[in-house]
Amino acid sequence: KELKSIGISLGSLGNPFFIALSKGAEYEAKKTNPNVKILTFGYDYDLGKQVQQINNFIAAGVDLILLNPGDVKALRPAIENAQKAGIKVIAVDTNAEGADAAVTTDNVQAGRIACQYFIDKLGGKGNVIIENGPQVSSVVDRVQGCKDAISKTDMKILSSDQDGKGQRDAGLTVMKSLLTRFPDVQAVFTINDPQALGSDLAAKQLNRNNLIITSVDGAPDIEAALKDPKDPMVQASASQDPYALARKGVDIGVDLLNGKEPAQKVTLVPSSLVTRENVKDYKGWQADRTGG
Amino acid sequence: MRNISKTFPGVKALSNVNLTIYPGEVHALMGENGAGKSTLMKTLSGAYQADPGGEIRIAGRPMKASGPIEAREAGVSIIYQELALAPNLTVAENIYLNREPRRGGFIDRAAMVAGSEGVLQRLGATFTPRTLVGSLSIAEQQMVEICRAVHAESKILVMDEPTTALSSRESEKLFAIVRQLRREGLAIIYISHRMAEVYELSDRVSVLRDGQYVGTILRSEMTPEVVVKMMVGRDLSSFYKKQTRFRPDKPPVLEVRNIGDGRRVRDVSFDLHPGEVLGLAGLVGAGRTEMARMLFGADPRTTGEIRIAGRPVQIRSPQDAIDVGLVYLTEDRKAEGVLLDMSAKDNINLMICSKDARAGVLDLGKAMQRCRDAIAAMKIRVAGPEITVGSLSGGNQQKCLLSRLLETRPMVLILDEPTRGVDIGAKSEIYRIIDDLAKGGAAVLVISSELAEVVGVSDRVIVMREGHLEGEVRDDDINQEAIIALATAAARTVASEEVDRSSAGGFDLGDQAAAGEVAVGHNPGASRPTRH
Amino acid sequence: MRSFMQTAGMLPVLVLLAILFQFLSAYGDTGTFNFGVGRFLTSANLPVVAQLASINTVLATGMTFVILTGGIDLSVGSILAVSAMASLLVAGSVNYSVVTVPIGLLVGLGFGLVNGTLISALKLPPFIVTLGSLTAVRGLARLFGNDTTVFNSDLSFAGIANNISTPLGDISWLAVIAIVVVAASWFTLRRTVLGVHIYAVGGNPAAARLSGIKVWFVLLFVYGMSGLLSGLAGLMQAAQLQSANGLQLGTGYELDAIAAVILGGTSFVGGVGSVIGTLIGALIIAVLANGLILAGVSDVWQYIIKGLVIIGAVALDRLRNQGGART
Amino acid sequence: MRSFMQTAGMLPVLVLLAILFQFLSAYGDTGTFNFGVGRFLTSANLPVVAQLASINTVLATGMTFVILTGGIDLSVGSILAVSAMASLLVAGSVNYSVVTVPIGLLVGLGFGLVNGTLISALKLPPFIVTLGSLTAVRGLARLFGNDTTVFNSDLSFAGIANNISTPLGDISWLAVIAIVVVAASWFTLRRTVLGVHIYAVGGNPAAARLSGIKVWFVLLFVYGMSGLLSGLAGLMQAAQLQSANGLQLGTGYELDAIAAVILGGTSFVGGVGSVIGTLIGALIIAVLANGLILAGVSDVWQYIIKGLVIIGAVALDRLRNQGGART
Ligand SMILES: Nc1ncnc2c1ncn2[C@@H]1O[C@H](COP(=O)(O)OP(=O)(O)OP(=O)(O)O)[C@@H](O)[C@H]1O
Ligand SMILES: Nc1ncnc2c1ncn2[C@@H]1O[C@H](COP(=O)(O)OP(=O)(O)OP(=O)(O)O)[C@@H](O)[C@H]1O
Ligand SMILES: [Mg+2]
Ligand SMILES: [Mg+2]
Repeated sequence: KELKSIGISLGSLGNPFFIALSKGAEYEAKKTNPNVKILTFGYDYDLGKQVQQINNFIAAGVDLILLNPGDVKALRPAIENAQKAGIKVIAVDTNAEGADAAVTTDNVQAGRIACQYFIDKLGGKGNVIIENGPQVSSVVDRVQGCKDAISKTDMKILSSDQDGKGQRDAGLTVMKSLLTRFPDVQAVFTINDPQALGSDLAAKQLNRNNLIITSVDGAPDIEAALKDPKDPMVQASASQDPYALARKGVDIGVDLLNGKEPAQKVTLVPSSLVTRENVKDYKGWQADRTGG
Repeated sequence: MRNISKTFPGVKALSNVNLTIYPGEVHALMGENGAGKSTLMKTLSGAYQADPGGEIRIAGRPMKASGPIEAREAGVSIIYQELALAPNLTVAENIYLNREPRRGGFIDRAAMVAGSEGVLQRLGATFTPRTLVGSLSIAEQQMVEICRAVHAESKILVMDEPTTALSSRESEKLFAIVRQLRREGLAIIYISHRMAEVYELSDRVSVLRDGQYVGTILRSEMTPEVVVKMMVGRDLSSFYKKQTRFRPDKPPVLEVRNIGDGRRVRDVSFDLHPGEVLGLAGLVGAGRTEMARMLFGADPRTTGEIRIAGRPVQIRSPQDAIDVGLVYLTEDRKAEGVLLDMSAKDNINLMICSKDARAGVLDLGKAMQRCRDAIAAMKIRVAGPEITVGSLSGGNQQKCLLSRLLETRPMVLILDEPTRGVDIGAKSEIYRIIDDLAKGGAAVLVISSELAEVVGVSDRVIVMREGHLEGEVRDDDINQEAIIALATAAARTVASEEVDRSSAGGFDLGDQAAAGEVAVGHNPGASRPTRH
Repeated sequence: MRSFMQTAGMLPVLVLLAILFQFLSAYGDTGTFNFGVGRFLTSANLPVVAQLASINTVLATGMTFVILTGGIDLSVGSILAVSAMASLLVAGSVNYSVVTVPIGLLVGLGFGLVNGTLISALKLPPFIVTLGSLTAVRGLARLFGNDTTVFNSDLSFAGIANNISTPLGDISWLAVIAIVVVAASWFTLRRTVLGVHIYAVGGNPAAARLSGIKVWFVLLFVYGMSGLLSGLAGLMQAAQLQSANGLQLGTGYELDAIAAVILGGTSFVGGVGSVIGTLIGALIIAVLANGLILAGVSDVWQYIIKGLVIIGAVALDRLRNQGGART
Repeated sequence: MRSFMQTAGMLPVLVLLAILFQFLSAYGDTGTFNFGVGRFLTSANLPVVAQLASINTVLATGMTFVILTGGIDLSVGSILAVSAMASLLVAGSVNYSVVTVPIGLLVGLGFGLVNGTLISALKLPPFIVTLGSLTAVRGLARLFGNDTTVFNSDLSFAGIANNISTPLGDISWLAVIAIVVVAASWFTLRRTVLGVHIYAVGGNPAAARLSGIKVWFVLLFVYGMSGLLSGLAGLMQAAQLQSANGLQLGTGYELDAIAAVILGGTSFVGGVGSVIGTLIGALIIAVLANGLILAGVSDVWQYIIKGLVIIGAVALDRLRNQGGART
């Protein structure tokens, strides 16, 4: 059974991560069928909207749905409807119950290595601020991973219950207040890169230049920051590889359409840490990946 | 009602007022603007809570927990001065508002329509129960109010200036009904600024002044001088009347040549000379306001041309008119005149401030000066320049509005119902202002529905009927009969008999003509549904 | 009368859009404007549209009551979230519809009445009150679910998200519920005394008060109603998601609801409008959301077009009955 | 007069909150309510509050002009995003403030004027027009940045996000800009002809028209002003974030701006209010955002408390000058 049309529902097309995801999916899909029809939409972190999109995909009669689930569990009914209509559903970046298969970054591991970085630098001493984000599973995992790593040391977590909304501006405003509240901080972990950069700006504006800021994503803007000598505080980000995630996802999807089950339901893609040292040879989200 | 008091934040509207009304009498209540008439009635109807200490007994039974509903159950129904109708509902729905007939919990529209038809016919209204109140003219809306009150079939009926928007014929119908209700033994409280109406209807007259009860007199003791003295507290030099009619010598400053919009107004032409006061009379809906608004550029006009000081002018918007020295005083003060939330100073300077300003920046000193001067010149009773106009009485609001126009030193003034809803004292002052303006060389067009007013202030009178200019009366022919004849050419008979009665009225006061009056302006409180 | 005119005024827009999307979706698939092969006007898709519209319709109906009195309710989205949350939490322990459904409705009603009390008793501006509860209630929703997604795959009342097959094809119960709500509201507004009083309060509060109408009660009722219907919408959303997330669920829904009401020709100044109009408004919004996707319009352009259509629709209406409405 | 009373009416609330947070932050650190050790009223923190308030203040000032005429502008957040985006894109090629800054402002002004034209010329309801542009303009913002985050770490005008050291401690230029904007607006409203006309149009449009005021121009001006200031806010945001994201930047800002205006005692019906009040309103909101974090209140509770304070503040004000304002 060949792949005629594919529906892709992503967190937000405002985020290069998802652009890379869709590019990867497109590349892989075109590889199997050059004139495949691709519908790509962002649901802007609104579950209701994503459910609508899935329904619309069913109405539009796609063969395969590739989605970045707004929630691990919440989409099951919608997904089951799709499957009833004979559509295969693949979750990428975040797992989704009921999906035929899932391909995700190992977020726990990502959080762990990101925090391990400053743990090593600081010799396991000092105070940490974890700038939390919207409570979706990937974020929860990252924070979990970070906390695991820290729990093995005698570092102190000053705050982990403030929401940077996954955005620069919220990240900045929240961090400003957090830093005024805590004069003595050595390290900051944020749940994604925009928040990291927002926090970095906040610290600069408050003339706090003795922080180590790490996060998860390996987004283009953090690449720039890591390369930029003016940004000494941003030091590491546990990268995800959306392009690869998507390609793997579509690949598995096509197999499923031809009745070939994947090895295990959830394929975990490990994350690698991008630091100021190794950034020069990091293949980022916007790198031209045609040809893999 | 025994020693009723009512204090609003800042104002003591009523202090220890006593009033006794007997069944089967029409009891008139008089007083200047702001005397407290409406407030007193609102305490009776439960709209306001009187201050503790007072007591209201109806048929001997004291009325306790007083709210609109209790009052109604106690048998009080009222026509409020400012229209209390929902424009988005039908006539029937308004008449039955909060007394809706129900069938099985649901509203019974059929019954409502049937019920309202009765009253409407009884008062000879021309519209149907199903029409939207918002689409009715002010006069018709006033009728709806009256229908509602009459329909409630109560023991006490309060009418707060019910005729302000009614034409003489409609008023006549109302009077007939009032008399009939009196025969049926109702007690009727009748508030009006019109001496003649009061004289015609009432058995007794009570007068309020500044929230105080002044006294009650019987019809037999009632002469205008007495009543006026009770109202104003001083002898009022009797109603202003022009001694000599001014004969224009200079060429006209305003020349209007067959202007119109094809619908409400059809080719109207007239001249207006410097120093002249030109009266414009006509029945309600004759198109006077429409015509005036067209002159002023407030409403679109399809035909005709306007020349000012001999020069043709293009007037497409109010500011065009103001620029060429032509200003207009609206007939609807509250809806399109004063800015209630702004200070007297800002209201008075609203038009002129752009001229005084340097590079768009206000000249506060000058504004203050103008305001003080105006307050002095016009005898505006206001505590200070910064007081918000909303807290002033009708007459004083009108003076503020007038001075707003005068600050621009206009060549031509169009005053539409300049004394509508204004008490006698303020009235005669406004007349004097108009006269001074003319003496100062301005040309004034006075639109009025009070015949006596037209006769009193005008050097020359033109009359409109059904949207066109019916004719002109000048010099010694200027009298009410002549004007009525023109205005009601369609209905001479009615007019003439009205005239007879009015001469019987025998008052030499501003409202003398009331009975024979052509048409009556609507009250300032009610804003006409905007058609613009 | 006029409100009816306006209702009619929007119907053409709806039809126009439907036909347009039929062509466009056909173009998207086949590259030809072949009406026949379009995916929009199909028995498969129309139920989807109906379902998309259903939740917004319910919210917008409650909003109509409020706006008819000249008020506004910004808190509907948050109330939706909190009652979905509440019913799911309760379902965790006692999963019986006789318990969970009333809980959801009562929670909604409760918050609605709180709004109503603040507005009618303390005479606070509706905008600021409901803006406050928009924020506070959202916080509560997160608190209840202690800031995670609450999930329940065998929710007792999940059935209302299923389809029933009708002669017209399968229709979701959600759509049916929405229709029933609209019908009931129409009846309340047009056939009951309370309805007349709501219009009266919206048209001229002073007059209403002078004629002894309990204005405070009317206000309490409309905000209570809006809350109740938000609660219902919460249950509907919970049923189709079988889960609730305090942070995300229902954010921004108030704007769609208000848009539906205004598109439907209800006047902001109060006193003029109808729920039928609101229904059409909600349908227009749903048709846009679904049609643009079928037409393969990219997400970005969906924003732009949706915005322009909203403005265009009202402009068209205004141009049609010039001088008329004061929406 | 009254509007002044209300302005004053909110000052106590602001002071009260400040003192409260001083104690709470002290408690958060030391566990004792020791005023001295509190972190809120410190030369380190107050500038932070000022900066947090700055952007909302600028937006809210523009909003004040609009609401004074009885209108509303929901599109400020989107306009902020699009002009931040525009200036960043331009900076990509020509990174000179003399170019980028005017671009940002003009883009904002442009969209503001579009709103104004639709509202004053076509007489469309402001709510629906700006709701439409809220959506459409956001779409454009995403389109321009072709839907990715545009960033530029050496923006020519990034300096305005830095601090200047004053006797009172370091203050961000952003705060200074906000103050200047407020002052200029106060002058416009209170000391110029245009200001009087704005109040007049808000108070009684018909009267304004008959007094020869160009109502259409006044409306055009206020929406243009709101757009211009949104553009300025966009530049400020771009300067401090050194990036813009079409989808996320500025979402929901309109609600904070409106809240500030109403908290400041400006009346929704128009004609009553002042920008000083608005400034205080914006400060209250910023104090909440910062103070609650200093007090170590979790994000969830921040929502709840913020909501309650907004309502409480207005309620308090209403109870103080009973019968007074009709906000
Ligand atoms: N709601 C109110 N709030 C404050 N003051 C009021 C209010 N209503 C009336 N007043 C004041 O009470 C006084 C009496 O007002 P009222 O309307 O009773 O006068 P009136 O005799 O009816 O005047 P008119 O002849 O113009 O109708 C006036 O000074 C008025 O300013
Ligand atoms: N509020 C209104 N709504 C609708 N039509 C009106 C209204 N008032 C007047 N009209 C109609 O407009 C035409 C002219 O009204 P206009 O008010 O200009 O007459 P007028 O001579 O000025 O009477 P008035 O004494 O009321 O000023 C008439 O046909 C009248 O019936
Ligand atoms: Mg009165
Ligand atoms: Mg007139």
